[in-house]
Amino acid sequence: MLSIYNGPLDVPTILATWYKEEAQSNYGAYIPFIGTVRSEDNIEGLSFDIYEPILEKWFQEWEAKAKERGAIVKMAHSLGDVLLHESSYIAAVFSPKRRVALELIDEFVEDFKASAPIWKYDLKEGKRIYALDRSTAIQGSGLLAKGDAL
Amino acid sequence: MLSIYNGPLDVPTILATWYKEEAQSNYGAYIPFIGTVRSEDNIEGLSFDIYEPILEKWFQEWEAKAKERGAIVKMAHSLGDVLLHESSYIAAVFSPKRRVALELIDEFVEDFKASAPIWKYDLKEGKRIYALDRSTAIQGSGLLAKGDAL
Amino acid sequence: MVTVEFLGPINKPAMELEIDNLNELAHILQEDKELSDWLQNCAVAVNNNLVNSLETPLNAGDKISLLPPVCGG
Amino acid sequence: MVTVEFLGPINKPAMELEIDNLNELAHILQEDKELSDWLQNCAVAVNNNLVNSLETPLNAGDKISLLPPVCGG
Repeated sequence: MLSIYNGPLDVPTILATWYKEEAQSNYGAYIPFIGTVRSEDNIEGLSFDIYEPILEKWFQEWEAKAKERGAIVKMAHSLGDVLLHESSYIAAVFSPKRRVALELIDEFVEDFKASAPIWKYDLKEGKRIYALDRSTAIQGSGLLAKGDAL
Repeated sequence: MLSIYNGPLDVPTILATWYKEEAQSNYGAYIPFIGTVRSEDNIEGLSFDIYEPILEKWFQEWEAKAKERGAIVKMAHSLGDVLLHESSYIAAVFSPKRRVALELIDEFVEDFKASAPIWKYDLKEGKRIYALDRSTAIQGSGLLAKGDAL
Repeated sequence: MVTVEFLGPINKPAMELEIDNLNELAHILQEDKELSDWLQNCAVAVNNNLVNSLETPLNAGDKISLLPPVCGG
Repeated sequence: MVTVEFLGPINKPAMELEIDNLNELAHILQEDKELSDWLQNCAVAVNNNLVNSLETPLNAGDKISLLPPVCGG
């Protein structure tokens, strides 16, 4: 399950809903990762753009990878503005055993950071400034800068 | 914070309470690990004994290790009976950045499994049967089986 | 005719072009000075699938997306 | 006088003994056939600190704990 919310996430409700959804699924381990906006560098908050068609594909690939290991993944992300100390991201793994869950949450979150088509902006003095220096070029980037002679 | 509860954990309430406790602490990552009793091998549930004095020491050492890395740990565990699909264990890490949180939750949960003075029993046909085959001897075990000649 | 869209922080409206492969697109976009930094760090998707070859053929109605560096979470 | 307690699944009441180190305790407990498996897989704590040496000295009032294999979670 992939859910996009306008603005900050209601973390207690989402964590509880996912827990209850899988209460009878016989998973022994549930690991959510919750990302919260930190106060740093004088920002007032963050703002996010999401390209949903590719995010959906990316997420479906992770659902398939998790299934191969007997696990499931869930994710929630904010669209638009999220202020200081509010949360914008929850990723979660459920699996029968703890090792798979501990390894999968790490791989899932790291690949999310490197690949998920989401763009982050700092909110400063009411302006929305693309956080290029904290962003990661997706693998294979630069293709169109190359180009052979026609 | 280390909390021991009689019987199963109220997971949504504990996750929400911890989230709210640290809402203004400026941690960017919160990772709880939730352990739930699986239906397997015809058990009716699990039951736990805890030796709190040594558990407290073990936990305080982890609080110190987490602090060195700018993080904090929290833990809740059940005492006594916990039935199928109920939860008995929550460990959590809060840290400014994700890498520390992802590494610490793994180390914390694994060391918990290997070292925390908690004993697990299967509940079968109303009996409480020590789960020796799934238990781990604490490092240094066997000391009193050796013994020098007097 | 294919559509080229510029995602996230690239402030540029979509384009419609008559091209047969990504190599042609690369040459057209390299003419646009404002895009030169973006071309260096953007990934490319055709119909929402990331691609790694300029030889990727294009068909009428295809959607090409440029994805700048990401930072979800 | 020191106290020896048997934790978790070891079904045995605490003992009080006049001993000066863990080596003496090892010899006393090895006489108890019911304990022989537990001695192989138990860790030992003195006043709630795990110890690794039989030379660990004991003082009057010390509490020694035997900790069988654990499985929290």
